[in-house]
Amino acid sequence: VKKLINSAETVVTDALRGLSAAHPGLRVDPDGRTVSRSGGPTPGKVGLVSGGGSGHEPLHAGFVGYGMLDAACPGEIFTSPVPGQMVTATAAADGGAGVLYVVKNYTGDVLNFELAADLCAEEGVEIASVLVDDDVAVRDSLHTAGRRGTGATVFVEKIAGAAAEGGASLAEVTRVAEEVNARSRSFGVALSACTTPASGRPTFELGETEIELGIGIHGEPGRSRSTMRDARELAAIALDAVDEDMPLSGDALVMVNGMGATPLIELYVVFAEVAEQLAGRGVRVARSLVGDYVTSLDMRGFSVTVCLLDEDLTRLWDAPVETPALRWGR
Amino acid sequence: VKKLINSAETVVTDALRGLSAAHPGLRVDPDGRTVSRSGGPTPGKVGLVSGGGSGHEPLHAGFVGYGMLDAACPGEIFTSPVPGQMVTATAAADGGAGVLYVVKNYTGDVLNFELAADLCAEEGVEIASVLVDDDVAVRDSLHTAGRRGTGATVFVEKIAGAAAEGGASLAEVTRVAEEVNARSRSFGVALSACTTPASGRPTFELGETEIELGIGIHGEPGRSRSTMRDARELAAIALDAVDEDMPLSGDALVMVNGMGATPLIELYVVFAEVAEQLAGRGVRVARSLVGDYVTSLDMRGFSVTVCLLDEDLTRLWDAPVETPALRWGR
Amino acid sequence: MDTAFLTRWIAGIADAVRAERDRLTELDAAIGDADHGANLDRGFGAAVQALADDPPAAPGALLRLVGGTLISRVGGASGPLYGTAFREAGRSLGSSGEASEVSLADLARALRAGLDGVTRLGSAAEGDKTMVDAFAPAVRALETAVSAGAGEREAFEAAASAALAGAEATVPMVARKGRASYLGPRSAGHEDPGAASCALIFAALCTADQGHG
Amino acid sequence: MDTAFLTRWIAGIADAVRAERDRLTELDAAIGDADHGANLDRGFGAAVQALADDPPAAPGALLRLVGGTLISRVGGASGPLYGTAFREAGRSLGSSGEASEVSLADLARALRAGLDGVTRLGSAAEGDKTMVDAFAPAVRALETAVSAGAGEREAFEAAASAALAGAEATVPMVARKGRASYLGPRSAGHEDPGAASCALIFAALCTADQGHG
Ligand SMILES: Nc1ncnc2c1ncn2[C@@H]1O[C@H](COP(=O)(O)OP(=O)(O)O)[C@@H](O)[C@H]1O
Ligand SMILES: Nc1ncnc2c1ncn2[C@@H]1O[C@H](COP(=O)(O)OP(=O)(O)O)[C@@H](O)[C@H]1O
Ligand SMILES: [Mg+2]
Ligand SMILES: [Mg+2]
Ligand SMILES: [Mg+2]
Ligand SMILES: [Mg+2]
Repeated sequence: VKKLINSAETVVTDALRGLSAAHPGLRVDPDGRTVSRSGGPTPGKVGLVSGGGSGHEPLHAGFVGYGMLDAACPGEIFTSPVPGQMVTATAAADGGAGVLYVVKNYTGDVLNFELAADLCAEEGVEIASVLVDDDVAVRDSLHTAGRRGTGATVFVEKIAGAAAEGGASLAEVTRVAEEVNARSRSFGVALSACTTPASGRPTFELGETEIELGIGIHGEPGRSRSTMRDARELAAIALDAVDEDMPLSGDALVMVNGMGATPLIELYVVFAEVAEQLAGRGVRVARSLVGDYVTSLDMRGFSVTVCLLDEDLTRLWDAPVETPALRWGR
Repeated sequence: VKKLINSAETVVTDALRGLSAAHPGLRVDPDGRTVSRSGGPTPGKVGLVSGGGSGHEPLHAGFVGYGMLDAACPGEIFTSPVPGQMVTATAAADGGAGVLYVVKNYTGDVLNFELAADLCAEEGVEIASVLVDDDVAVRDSLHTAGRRGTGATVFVEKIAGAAAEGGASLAEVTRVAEEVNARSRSFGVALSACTTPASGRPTFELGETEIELGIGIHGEPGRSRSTMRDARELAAIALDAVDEDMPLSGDALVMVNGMGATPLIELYVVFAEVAEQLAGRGVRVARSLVGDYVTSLDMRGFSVTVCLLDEDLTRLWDAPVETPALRWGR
Repeated sequence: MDTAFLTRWIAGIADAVRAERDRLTELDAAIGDADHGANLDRGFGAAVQALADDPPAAPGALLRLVGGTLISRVGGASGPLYGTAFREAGRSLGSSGEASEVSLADLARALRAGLDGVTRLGSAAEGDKTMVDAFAPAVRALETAVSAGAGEREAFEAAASAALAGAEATVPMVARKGRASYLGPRSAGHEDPGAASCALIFAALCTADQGHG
Repeated sequence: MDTAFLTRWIAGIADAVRAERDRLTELDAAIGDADHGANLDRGFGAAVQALADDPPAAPGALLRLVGGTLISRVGGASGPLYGTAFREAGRSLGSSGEASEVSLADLARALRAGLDGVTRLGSAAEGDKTMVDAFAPAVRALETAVSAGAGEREAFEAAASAALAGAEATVPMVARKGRASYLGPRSAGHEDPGAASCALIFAALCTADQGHG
C-alpha cells in the first residue's frame, strides 16, 4: 500500500515537523515527540495531558490548545508513548494546579501513564488520571482488558479542557472527565483494514462484501465479521449496540467519526441515518461532530459516539476552543 | 468498492440530510439541492454563491456561513448542478447588492452558471462571475478547456467572502476574487483513483508502485503516470510545477489538501516537506491549511495550493469565518 | 413528421441511452469523469416523462420542452449543450401558430439550428473530439439527403451512419474541449462519450421512423 | 555468570528479535496491532547500545539498565512489562556492593522476581494468553534445574524449551489480557506474540551460554 511518507521509520517525526510548521500556536518537539501550547503552562490552571500511539490523527496532538489539552505525547504508530515523553508533557502542562492524564484504556497506555505518574508524583506534581473506555464492542469483564477508549476521548478532552480553562480544581476536572466518559459510548464499523507503514500490508483482509463490526482503532479486527449493508442498517447496528449498553434518552452529543480513509460525503450519509434513528428513539441530537477525529490510519469505516448531555456538559462543550482540529468561539 | 451509502441514486440527497441535521446554521433543501445560511440573505451585502458536482466535500456546502458563501448548490456526483438550483441559490444569497458566482473552470460548471446568470439577470439581480482556474497540471491554451479550478476555490471563497462580509461592493468583491485566483496555483498527485457510487469501479487503475501526477478532482487521470516516490520528492514535483507557472516569493498561504482517503498523518508529512522546501525557495508560509478541503471521493493523494499573499489578502484571510469546514474568530 | 413521431424519437433516445448507459459511462471514465451515461439517462428519462405529463401540441414546442428539460435536469457539460440543441431546434420550427407537421427539410433546418446552438455555446469545432464530431456530419448528411430528394428512411439512415462514423473518428483525436482536453495526448485512443451519445440520438431517428412505417 | 555473559544474552535477544521481527509483527497483526516486532527490535537494539555506551560493572546494574532502557524506549504494553521484568530481576541481584558473578540459583531467583514484576503490573495469570504463559514455565524449569543441581547448559535448555512449549500452548487459548482480549473467542488459533518473544528471550540464554563455553 502506497503511503505519503519518507520512510516508515520517520513518519511520526516527519508528521510532527509538519504539525509544527502548520500551527504556530503549538510548541512541537518532533524528536522528543511532545506537543504543547506555545505559551507554556497556564499558571494556576489544571493541566491536561493525553497521548497514545500515533495513527489516530488528529488525536491527540490536534487537540492541543486553548480550551482543550495542554500537551500531548504521540507514540510510534499504534504504540503507546513511553513514560519519558509523558514526563516532558507533564512539565509543559503543569501550571501548579495539578495535571490530569486522559488515558485511553489500552494496557500499553495504562501501564506507561502509570509509570509516568509515579515519576511525576515523585517530582511533586499532583497527578490524576481518567481512563476512557467507551467502546461497547468489547465486553467489560474480568475476561478482557476492559472496554477500549475510542471516540469519547475527544469529548473528554474537550469538556474537561473547558472545565480546566474555566478554573476548576483538579478534583473537579477529573470528576467532569469521568462523567463524560460514563455518559459516552461508541461503536465502530470497518469496510477495510488499515496498513501500518512498517508492515506495508493490511492487518486483516475483507472481501468485497465483508465488513468488520465492532472494530477498534489499532487495525485490530472487530467483534464479528458480517456482510456489507446500507448506511441505514449500519447506523442501526451501531446505535443498537450503544443503546443496549447505555439506554439512550434526552439530549445527546453525537459524533460520526471517519476512520481515516472515509470520504466526508459518506460520513454525512451515515450521520443522516444516525440523527434520524436517534430521533426515532426519542433522543435529540443537541450537538454533533461529523468528520475525522479518531482515526486508524487508512482504515475505511466509521464510528458513532453518543454522549448524553446535561446542561453543564453542554455549556462546557460550547465553551471556546482553539486547537488545530477543533475550533470555535475564538 | 464498498461505500457507506443507502444507494447510488440517493447519496447526494442523503448526505445533504446529514449536513442539515449536523449544522443548524445552514438551511438545507436536500431534494432541491441548495444550501444557504439559515438566516437568509444579508441585506445590503454582496451575496456569494458557488456550486459544482458533489464528491468534493466539504466543498462547497461546507463553506456556507458567516464570512464565506451565502449559498451553494451541489450537483450529482462529479456533475455540475443545473441552472434551476443556481437560481434558487441566488435568491437565497441576494441581499440586494448583487451576487458573485464562484465558478470552477469546467465546461459544465461554466455553461450552467452562464445559463443561470442569464435567468437571474432577467429577474433583475446583478450577477458577476469569477472563474477559478488554478490547476497548473493543465496547459492553459487554445487547445484545452483551460486550467481546472481546484484548491484555490477555497481561498477565493474565503477571501472574497470576507470582503463581502466587510461591506465591499460587487465590483470590489469580484476584483478580490479574481486577484486571489490570479495569485494561486495548484498541483495534485494521486496514489489511487476514486470510485463513483454509480460505477462501483475505480475510474483508472494504478499499480502498487504507480502514481498519477497532475490529477484533477473528478477521478480523471493526470498529466502523466509516474512511479511512487517519497513525500519529499512528491512535494518537490508539485512545487516545481507551481513555481514554473508562477514564480514563488514572499509570503504565501499554503494548503496541503487530502483527496478524500488520505490519512491526516500523511498530509502533515507532505506539509513538512512543502514548508521546508518553500523556505528553501525563499517563500514564507504565512498561513496554511492541512486537511481535506477539496476532495475527489475516495481518491488517495494530495494537492498543494499556493497563494501569494499581500497585506490585504492576509487580513481578509484572517477575518472571522463560521462554516462547517472552516471556522475561526467566532 | 408530427409530434407522435418526435415523441417516439425521444423515447427511442431514452431507451438507447439506458441500454448503452454503462458503455457511455465507461467511455467517460476513460477520458472524463464517468458520469455521461447517468447524466443522459436522467435527462432523457425526464424528457420522456415531461412529454407524457403534458404532451405539447406542436413539434416546435415539443423539442423546446425536451431542450428545457435537459437543461434543467442533466447538469454537466452535456446538459446545457444537448438542451440548447433541442431548444434551438424547436425554436427554428417556429414559436407561435406552429405547424403540426414538419417536413424532412424543416427537420434538417432545425437540427442545423441545434448544432449552431451547440457550437455557439461550447465553441467546439469539428476535430476537437466532442459531440460536434458526430453532430455536424449527421446534419450535413441530412441536408444532402434533402437536397437529393431522399425519403425519410434513407435520410435518417444516412444521418445515423454519418453520426456513427463521426463518433468512431473521434478515437484517434486529441481532445481540445471538455474534460478530455485535460489529458492532452493521452486522450487519443478513446472514443468521445458525447460523440457516442450523439450517434445514439441520430440512430433513434431511424427507429422512430420504422415505428412510424 | 558475569556481565560479559549477560551482555551476550542481551545481544543474543536483540539478534533473535531482529531476525524474527516480521514473525512477531505478523503474530501481533493477527490478534493485536502489528507492532510487537518493531517494538522489541527498537527496545533491545537500544539496550545493546546502552550497554555498549556505558558498560555496567555488575550483573544487577546491567539488568536494571536493560529494564530502564526498555521502559524508556519501547512503549506499548510490552515495554513496561519486559522493562519491569529486567528491572526487577536486576534489583533482586542486589543494588549496592553487587557481586560481579551470579550463580544459576541467583539468576533463577532474579527471573522469578522479574516474572513477579510482570504479573504484579499486568495482573495476567497463566492461561490468559500473554508472555506470562511462556515466562512462568520457563522460570519453573530453571528453578527445577537448580534444585536438581543441573549445569547451566542443561538448565537453560530446560528453560528455553519450557518457554517455547508455553508459547505454543497459547495457540488455542482465548485471550483475557492485552489487545487480543478484544477479539474474545476469535483470539483462539493464534500464538500470542508476547509469549513468542518471551521464548526468544529464554532461547538466547542457551546461545549466550554456548558463546561462553
Ligand atoms: N465545449 C464543448 N462543446 C461541445 N461538446 C462538448 C464540449 N465540452 C464537452 N462536450 C461534450 O460533452 C461530453 C461530456 O458530457 P458529460 O460527461 O455529460 O459532462 P461532463 O464533462 O461535465 O461530465 C463530452 O464527451 C463532449 O462530447
Ligand atoms: N496484562 C498483560 N500481562 C502480561 N502480558 C501482557 C499483558 N498485556 C499484553 N501483554 C503482552 O504484550 C504483548 C503485546 O505487546 P506489544 O504488541 O508490544 O504491545 P501492544 O499490545 O501495546 O501493541 C502481548 O502479546 C502479550 O503477550
Ligand atoms: Mg501497540
Ligand atoms: Mg461530470
Ligand atoms: Mg462526464
Ligand atoms: Mg502490539
